[in-house]
Amino acid sequence: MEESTQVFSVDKLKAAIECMLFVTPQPLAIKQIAEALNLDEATVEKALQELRMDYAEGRGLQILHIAGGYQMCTRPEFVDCITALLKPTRTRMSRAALETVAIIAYRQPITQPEIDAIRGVNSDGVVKTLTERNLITQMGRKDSPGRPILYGTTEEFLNHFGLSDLSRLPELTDVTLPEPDQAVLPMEQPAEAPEK
Amino acid sequence: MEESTQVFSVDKLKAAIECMLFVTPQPLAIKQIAEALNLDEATVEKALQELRMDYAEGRGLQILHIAGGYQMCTRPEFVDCITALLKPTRTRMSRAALETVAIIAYRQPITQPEIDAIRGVNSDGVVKTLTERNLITQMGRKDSPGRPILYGTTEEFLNHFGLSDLSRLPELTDVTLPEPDQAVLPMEQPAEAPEK
Amino acid sequence: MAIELIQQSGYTIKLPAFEGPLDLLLHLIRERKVDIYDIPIAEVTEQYISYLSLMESLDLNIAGEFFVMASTLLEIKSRMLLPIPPSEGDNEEGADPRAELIERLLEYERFKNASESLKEFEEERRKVFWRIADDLQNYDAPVMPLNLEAMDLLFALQQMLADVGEGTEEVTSIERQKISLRMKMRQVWGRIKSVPDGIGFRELVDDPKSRIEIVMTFLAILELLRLGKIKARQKKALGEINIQAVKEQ
Repeated sequence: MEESTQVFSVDKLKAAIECMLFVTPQPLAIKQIAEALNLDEATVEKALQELRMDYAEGRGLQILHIAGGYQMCTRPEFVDCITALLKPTRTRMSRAALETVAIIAYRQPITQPEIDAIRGVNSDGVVKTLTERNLITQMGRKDSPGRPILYGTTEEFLNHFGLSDLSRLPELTDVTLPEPDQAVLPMEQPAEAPEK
Repeated sequence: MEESTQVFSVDKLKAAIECMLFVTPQPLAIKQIAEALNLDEATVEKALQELRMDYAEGRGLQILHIAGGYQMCTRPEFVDCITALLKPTRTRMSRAALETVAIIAYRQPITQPEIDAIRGVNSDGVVKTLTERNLITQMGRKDSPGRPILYGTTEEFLNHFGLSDLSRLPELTDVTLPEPDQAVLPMEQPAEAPEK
Repeated sequence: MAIELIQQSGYTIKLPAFEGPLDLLLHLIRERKVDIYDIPIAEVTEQYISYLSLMESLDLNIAGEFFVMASTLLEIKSRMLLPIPPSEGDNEEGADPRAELIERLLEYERFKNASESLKEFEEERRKVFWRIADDLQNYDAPVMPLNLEAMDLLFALQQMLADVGEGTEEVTSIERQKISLRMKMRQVWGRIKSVPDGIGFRELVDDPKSRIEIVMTFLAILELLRLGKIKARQKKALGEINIQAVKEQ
């Protein structure tokens, strides 16, 4: 927008940012807003923070700081209203996807054989689906026989789980999940307590 | 009202409605909101009108009454900000499509031969396109030789033109007097040129 | 919308594109600013036909309806030339031969005007944006008997770890070897099974105080879920997660 070097009043600018956040389904970076409006980032940042304050209380919506940007979303306490409205459309991750993405999040970069070892089942399909859904992505190859692909989580993953960055995941690096090989196949069916 | 007879305060209800309007891309009817919240329509209507008032001024967003429901959208004056950000492509209707859909809107239910007679040309292609775009729909068959299909407009039609219901169509007027200026040849590139 | 033509002479001519014969005819009439109820039929017919031949000479595709109209016009014109038969009462046959055409033109014009209003509405509507639907599509086979999302489990885990706090962390290699996933699963399963109404997630990680314990418990729960031994439910968003043994049939 060239000609738009129109001087925005703060209120007008807030309203413009409100529009932009509203129409953008992904988190929107200050930089993107500033570029579109042809304004400097500091001005945008200031107006955005004011706008966030307006949204801080008594509203159904909020402006979250997510994945390096800002996103307008509903407040968690209204989840039931939304679910009631959308009924069956709201879907959840399958159990397999949930497990797999959790393992990848904590142990990235990780190869599929390593994931399989932890889960005790082949994860081909799930890894493919998660990749298609853009929750995980290939991060190169491991320097080991067969050079298997390494997987890691994406921005979309952060977005989906409402995390501003990976550091917000519980710190697991030092805790160590069971090493793939020693994690053993967890209870092959009858061996253990949960008899069938 | 079963268990969700949670007593909503008006503010809470407004916030809930705000959420629901936000997540629904189509216009949302009072009835749908009332059912999801398990409240009576009058209560919802009242809260919704209050919410609309909150959105009436100084905001980037507004709540429009469209196609029998309510829809949260941006204000027209910020179209440039959004265009700068998203570079959206939105198609305009061709003149043939506009003419045909206008005839259908005012004369529904109407058959294609009747449309053809008014337009003076065959409307096969246009009727097909309008149907595909879900702007018109079949409304049964006429009880006349050949039992031709009757067409009428859809909710999407109202939505496309921003009408709350069919009664908002402009009145059909007869122009019998020669109109001095309007009659000029649109030879010099008229406004509609960019369509193509 | 206009048809652009480049003639041999190098001139560019823009012809308005007409939606049909009525559109063209209406244009010719309105352009002349004559009374539509008293169309100078001979003149208009002549213009109409010369417009058609222009289009023809330019090899434009002309819909058949344009020619039908031409013959209608010619017919009206010839009927106008006939002497008006002595009126026998109110004989409809004696009516103006142009009457029907005028009716059609007026009817067409009404809708043409309406379509212009609609065009304005469309323009206004185009300036306004609403949200596209959130992507709520399924992730994968919908076999999950689970009432909650990964997010909820992860949040729960996060919460738990936060409660433990950084300071009390006593991660050592010794600690690491003490707990295996297998052991944890057995332990968790035992506790869950003992409470028919189910047990809260937090309760399950009640006593262990190290991060690794919590993480192992979490993984054990995931594993038991995977095996279909237990199910997890949540009464409200971000509420306590209740874990229950799946009843064996």
